[in-house]
Amino acid sequence: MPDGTQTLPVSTQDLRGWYEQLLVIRGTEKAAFDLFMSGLVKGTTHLAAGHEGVAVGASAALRPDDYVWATYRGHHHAMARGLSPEACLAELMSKGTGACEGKGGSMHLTYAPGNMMGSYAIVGSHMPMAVGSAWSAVLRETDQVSVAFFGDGATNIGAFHEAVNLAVVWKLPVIFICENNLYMEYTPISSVTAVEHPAADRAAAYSLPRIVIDGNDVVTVRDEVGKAVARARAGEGPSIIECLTYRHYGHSRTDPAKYRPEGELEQWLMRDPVTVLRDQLVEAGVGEDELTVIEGRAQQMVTHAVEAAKAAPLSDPREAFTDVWADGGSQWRT
Amino acid sequence: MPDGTQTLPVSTQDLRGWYEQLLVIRGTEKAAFDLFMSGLVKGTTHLAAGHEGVAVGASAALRPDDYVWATYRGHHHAMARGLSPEACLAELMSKGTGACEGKGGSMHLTYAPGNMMGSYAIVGSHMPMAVGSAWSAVLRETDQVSVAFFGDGATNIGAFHEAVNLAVVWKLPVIFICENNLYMEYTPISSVTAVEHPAADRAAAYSLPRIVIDGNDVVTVRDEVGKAVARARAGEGPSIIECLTYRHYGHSRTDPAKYRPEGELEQWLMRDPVTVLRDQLVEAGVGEDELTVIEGRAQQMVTHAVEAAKAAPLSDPREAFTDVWADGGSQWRT
Amino acid sequence: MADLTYREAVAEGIAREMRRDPSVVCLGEDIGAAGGVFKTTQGLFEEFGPARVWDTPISEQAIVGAAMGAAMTGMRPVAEIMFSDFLAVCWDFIANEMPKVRYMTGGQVTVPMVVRTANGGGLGFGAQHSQAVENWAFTIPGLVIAAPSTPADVIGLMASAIRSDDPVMFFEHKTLFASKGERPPEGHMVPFGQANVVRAGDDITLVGLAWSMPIVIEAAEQLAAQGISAEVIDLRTLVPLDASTVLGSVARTSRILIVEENPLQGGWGGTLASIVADEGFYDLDAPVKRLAAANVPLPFATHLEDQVLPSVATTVTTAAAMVNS
Amino acid sequence: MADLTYREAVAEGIAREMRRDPSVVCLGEDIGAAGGVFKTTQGLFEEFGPARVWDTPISEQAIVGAAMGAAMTGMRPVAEIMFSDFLAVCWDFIANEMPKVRYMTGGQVTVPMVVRTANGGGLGFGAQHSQAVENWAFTIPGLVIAAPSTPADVIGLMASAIRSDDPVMFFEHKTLFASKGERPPEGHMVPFGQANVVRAGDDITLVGLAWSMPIVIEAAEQLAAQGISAEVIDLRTLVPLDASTVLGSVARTSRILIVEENPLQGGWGGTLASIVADEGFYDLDAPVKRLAAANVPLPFATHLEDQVLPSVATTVTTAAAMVNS
Ligand SMILES: Cc1ncc(C[n+]2csc(CCOP(=O)(O)OP(=O)(O)O)c2C)c(N)n1
Ligand SMILES: Cc1ncc(C[n+]2csc(CCOP(=O)(O)OP(=O)(O)O)c2C)c(N)n1
Ligand SMILES: [Mg+2]
Ligand SMILES: [Mg+2]
Repeated sequence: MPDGTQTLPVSTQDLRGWYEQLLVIRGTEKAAFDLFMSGLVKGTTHLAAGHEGVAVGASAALRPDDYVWATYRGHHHAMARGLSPEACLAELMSKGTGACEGKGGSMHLTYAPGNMMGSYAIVGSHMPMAVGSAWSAVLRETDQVSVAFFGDGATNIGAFHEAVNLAVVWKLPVIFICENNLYMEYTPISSVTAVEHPAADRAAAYSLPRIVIDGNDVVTVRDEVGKAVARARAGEGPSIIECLTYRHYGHSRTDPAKYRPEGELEQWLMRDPVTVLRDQLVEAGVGEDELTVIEGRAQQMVTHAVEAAKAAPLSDPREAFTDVWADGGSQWRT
Repeated sequence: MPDGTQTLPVSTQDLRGWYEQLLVIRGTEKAAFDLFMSGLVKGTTHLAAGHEGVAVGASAALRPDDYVWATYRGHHHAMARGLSPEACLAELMSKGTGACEGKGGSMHLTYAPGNMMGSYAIVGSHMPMAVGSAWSAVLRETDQVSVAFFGDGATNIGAFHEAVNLAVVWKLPVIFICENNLYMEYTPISSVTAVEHPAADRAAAYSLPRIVIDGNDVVTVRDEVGKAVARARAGEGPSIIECLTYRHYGHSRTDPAKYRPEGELEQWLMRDPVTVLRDQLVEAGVGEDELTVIEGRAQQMVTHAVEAAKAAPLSDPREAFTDVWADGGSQWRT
Repeated sequence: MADLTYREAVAEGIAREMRRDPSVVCLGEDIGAAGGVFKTTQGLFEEFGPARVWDTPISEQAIVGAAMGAAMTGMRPVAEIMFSDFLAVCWDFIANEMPKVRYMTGGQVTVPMVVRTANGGGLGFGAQHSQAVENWAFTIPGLVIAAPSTPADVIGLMASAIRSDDPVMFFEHKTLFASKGERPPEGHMVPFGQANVVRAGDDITLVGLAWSMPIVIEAAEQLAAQGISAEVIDLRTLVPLDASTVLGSVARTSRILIVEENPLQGGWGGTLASIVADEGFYDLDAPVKRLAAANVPLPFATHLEDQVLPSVATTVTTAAAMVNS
Repeated sequence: MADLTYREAVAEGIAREMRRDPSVVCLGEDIGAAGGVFKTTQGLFEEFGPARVWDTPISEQAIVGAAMGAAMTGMRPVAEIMFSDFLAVCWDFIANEMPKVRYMTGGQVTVPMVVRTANGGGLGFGAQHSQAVENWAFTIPGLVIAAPSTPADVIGLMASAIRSDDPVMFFEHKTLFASKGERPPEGHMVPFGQANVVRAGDDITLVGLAWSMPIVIEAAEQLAAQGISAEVIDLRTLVPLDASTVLGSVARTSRILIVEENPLQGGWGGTLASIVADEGFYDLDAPVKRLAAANVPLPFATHLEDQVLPSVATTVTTAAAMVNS
C-alpha cells in the first residue's frame, strides 16, 4: 500500500479551521433559508445543512487544483472550495455580484477559481463529467484528482453506472463520493433500491471495494478520501465512498419533510457534524472561550455576507443575452 | 427451494425437437447470409449463428404466453418463438409477407402471436420494456414471465442498470439473459468492462446471485432458465443469467471479424450448439439415419422458405404510410 | 359547478380514468404517498392504493421503458417525468421506441400510454428545470402532443390521452398549476386535433399554446382597447395539429402572430408558420410573425428570465404594428 | 489535387487538427484499431496511438459526459456517437449540459468539444438507424450545428469545429460517405454561418443541407433543362444560420423551396421558412414551400423508404409548379 493509505495526521489547528468552515457554511445556508422565507431568494434551494462534514472533510484531502463536481445540493461544496458566502448569497438573490451573475442560481453554483466545476441539476449528469476531468488530468499528465459528490438516489440512474464503469476501465483518478442521506426527495432510498447501501453495495460491480463511512465526522471523511486520493494519484484508479449523513431541512424549499419517522431528525441532530467536530475540539483541549471566538467570527462573516449581498444591485438585464457562446454573446444567425 | 429449481427431465423426444429447431434457425440464417450476398437482402443483418442454443434452450423453459424481448440480433429468438423461416426471410427481403410488412427488417423482427414483443436496435432499450411486461403480468395477475435477451456489451449502458434495479425493487417476474459472445461489435468486451463477467458480476449490485452457464448447451440453458422461471412464477423476482457463447459470423454483414485472435473461432466451432446437441442425441441412442432424416427435413423447410419468400411480392408502397397510429394511418394534421 | 385548479385537474383527470378503467396505472418518482412534487397526483395513492400508483427510483429510462412494456401487454400506464427537462435522460424511449414500435412491427403491437410532465419556465428554476420542450417532441413523428391551458382542458385532454391507443406526451405547465377554472362535468372529453377559438376577431389571428394562452388572451383584451380585433386560438394539441382552424382564421384576418414559449430556433411555430406561408400565402396581408423565447438557455434570475420569454407587452406591440402597417 | 471520399475526409479532417493541436483527442465505440464502423476514423489510431484515440464501452452518456469534463479542463475532445439516432440515449448531455454550462456558470466555464455522428437515412437501416436528427439539435440554443455535404466542407468545417470554443454537433451523412470530391489544401477552413451558393439562379431559390444537396443540385440541372434558373444554397451550418444569404437570394428570385431530410413536423426548414415569411415577405411572389420527410418513422424496405423521403423528381415538380404558376 502506498503511503497515502495511512491515516493522516490531525492537528488542532486543522480542527479549528474545519470547524470555522463548517460554521460559515451552516450559517450561510441558514441565511439562505431566511432570505428565501422573506422572499429575497426566488426559485428553489436545496440546503445541505447536515451534509457539511462530507464537503469539509473531502476538501481537506484535496489540493486546490483538484476538480470537484456537485449536484443542485451544492452550496457546501462550492463554499468548501472557496466560494465566498457573499458570492453564494448574491447568486441566490440574482445579484450582479453572484457567483454566476444570476444566471445559475442555487442549483448551479460554480466556482471555477477553486476548480469547483459546477452544480448540476439533472440527477447523475455530472458523474461522467467528473470522469472526463479525470481523463483530462491523465491526458495532460498532471496528477490532479477529480471528485463527484452525489446523492443516494443518483445511484439508480443510468449515468452513474456508465460513469463508474468507464472510470474503472480507463483507470482514472476519480473519486465518487455518495452523500447517503436516506432519502431521494420524499421517498426512502431503501424502498427504491435493490441493495442496502446504494453506492457501496454497487462497488463490486466495477471491481471496487465496498466503503461505507460516517459522513458526519470530518476527520473520518478526510482520512478515507485521503486514501482514495493517494490511490488515484498513484495511478490506481477510482474509488467509491459512501458517506452516511442526513439533511436537516426538507428536500427543497417547499418540503416540510413530513415523511420522516418521528424522532429520526432528532437522532441525527445528535450526530450533527458541527456538534461532532466541536466535541473533538473540546476533547483536544480547545477551550470554550476559544470556540466562542471562532463561532463569533463565523457568524460575523455570514452577517457581513448577507448585508453585502443584499446591498448589491441586481445583475444587468443584458446579462440574459451574454455567455451563450465563447465570444460572450448569443448571436445565432446572420 | 421450490420444485421448479430441480433439474427438469429431458426426453430424447425433446432433444430431437430442439435439434430440428436449431437446424432450422441455423439454415435460415445461412440463407439470409446468402441472400444478402446476392443482393436480395438490403440494409444490414446481425446473424446469431452460434447463439442458437440460448434461444432454443430458453424457449424450451417458457410457456407460449410468456413474453420475449430481443435485440437487433434476434432472428433466433423470433424463430424460437414461432416465427416461420419464410416470414423471417420475406421480412429481410422487404416482402409483403414479411413479419413486419417490410417496415422492420432484420433488426426489428417481431412475432406478436408468440408474445415475442420485438427486436430493438438501440442497445439496452428493450430491457426496461421487459420489466414493463413483467410488471403488467403482476398487475393483471397472470403468472406470465418476461425474458430479455441481450449482449455482453449492453451491460455497460445505463438502461441495463435502471431496468435490473427496478425489476428487483418491484420483485417482478423477469429474467435477464445475457448472450456473452466476448465482443461488443469489434472490441473485446473485456477491454471495456470493469468486471470479468459483464452480466453475472453485476448481479450482486442488485442482490441477485451470480449465474454463468454454457450457452452452447441447450439442455443447460433450458435447466437454468427453467429454475429462474420457477422462481419468477413463484413471486420470487428476477434473475440474471449469463450464457457463454460465440457468434460464428462477424458482428454484422460488413464485418469480416479480423479482430479475432487466430484459432478462436475454430475452438468455439468445436462447441457449436448444433454439434453439442447432436452428440447428446447420439449418446442418447439416436441413430445416424434418424438424425439424417431430421437434418433433411430442416433443410427442406429452409429451402421451401427461401423459395416462398423470393416468390412473394414486395410490400405495397402504401405501407410506408400505415401503422403510425393505432387507427392504422399516419395523419398528423387537419 | 365549483372551480378547481389546473393542478387539481391533473389529479382529477387521472382519477376519473382510473375509476373507469382498471387497466390504468400510474408510475413515477414521489407520486405515491407524497402526491407528486407538484401535487398533481395528490389523492391518487389514497384512492387507488399501491397496486395502481407506483413510486419509482430515479430511473427515467426504466420508468418510460416499463410503461411501454406494460402498455404493449394490456395495461394503460400513465408515467410521470417530474420536469420536462428530464425527458432528455429518457429521450431514447420518447423518440426512438414509443413512437416507432407500432410502425416497425408492421402494426403488430400498440403502445397505449401517456407520459405526463411539468413543462416550462417562469418560476426561476434555471436552465435545467425551466424549458418548454414540446418542440422536442414535435420533431418526432408518432407522438400525440397535448398541452392544455385550462383546468377543463386538462381533464378533457387527459381523458382522450388515457383512452388513446397511441403514445401521448402530456405537457402540464408549471406556471398554470395554480390557475383556476370551471370543473367540467363527469365524462368531459376534449378530442385531439381540435383547436379552441377562445375569442373571435377580424384583424389578426393570435395563436398560442398552454403557457402562452394567458398572454395572448390578455394581449387580445389590450388590443381591443386599441380598436384591434384579434382572434385567439389555443392549439391544445400540436399533434394532431389543427391547421385547418388556423388557416380558416387567417383566411379571414389575413394576419397571424404565433406566440410560443419554446425557443425560436426549432420552435413548433416554425412549422405552423411554414404551413401558413404555404397554404395560406394568398390570404396574407402582412408578414407571418412569431414571438418565441430567445435562443438562450433559461436564466435563473427572474428579471433575466423576463428578458428571454415573450410577454403581453411584446405581443401587443407586435400585433398592433402588424395591423397598423 | 487528388480526390478523396467524404468518408476519408472525416478522418483527414480530424487528423489535420490532431497534428496541429495535442489537446485534440478522440473517443467513441470501435473508433480505435477498428477505425470506426463507417471507417471514418481509419488511420487515426495508427498515427496517434491509444493515448489520443480511445475506445469506449457502449455508454453514450459516459462518452459525451466525459468529453464535456475533459473539454472543461483543457482538452478538445472529439466524441463519436456511431449513429445519430443514438444521440437519444445521451440527449441529456447534448440538450441540457453541453450547451448550457457556459451560460449557467455565468461564463466561468467553456466547453470546446465536438460530437460527431453518422446521420440520416437512405441505406435501409430502419427506424432506429436512419433518422436525420439535425432538427433535434436545432431545438437547443447553445449548440453549433454543422452538416457538410462535400469532402472539402467536411475538412473545412471539421477544422472550424475542433478549433471552436463552443460545443459543436457535427453531422456526417451516411449516404455521402462514398461520394468524392477535391482534397482541399492544408489549412483549409470553412467558417461557421457561411452558406455556400452552389449555383446562381434567378427564378427560384433552392435551399438544402447535407443529404439534400445532391438532390437540389440535380434538380437545378433538370430545371435548367426546362428553362428554369434555380439558385442553389447549401446552408452548411444550421447554427449559426446564414439567413442573410437566403434572404438575399429570395430578394432576387422571389421564390423559395426548402428541401430537408428531417420530418416536416419540427424540421429545421420550418424556422427558416418562418424567417423568410417574415423578413422576406414582401419579396415573395409565391408560397413558401418545404419538401421534407413524411411524418412517419423511417421504414426498413428501400422501396418504402423511397416513398418517405423527398426526391429529385418531387423537387423538380414542386419548383417548376412554383415558377410556372
Ligand atoms: C434525472 C432527474 N430525475 C429527477 C430529478 C428530480 N430530483 C431532484 S433531486 C431528487 C432526489 C435526489 O436524491 P439523492 O440523489 O439522494 O440526493 P439528495 O437530494 O438526497 O441530496 C430528484 C428525484 C432530477 N433532478 N433529475
Ligand atoms: C445505444 C447504442 N449504442 C451503440 C450501438 C451500436 N451497436 C450495435 S450492436 C453493438 C454491439 C453490441 O454488443 P453486445 O451487446 O455484446 O451484443 P452482440 O452484438 O455481441 O450480440 C453496438 C455498439 C447501438 N445499436 N445502440
Ligand atoms: Mg438522498
Ligand atoms: Mg457481444
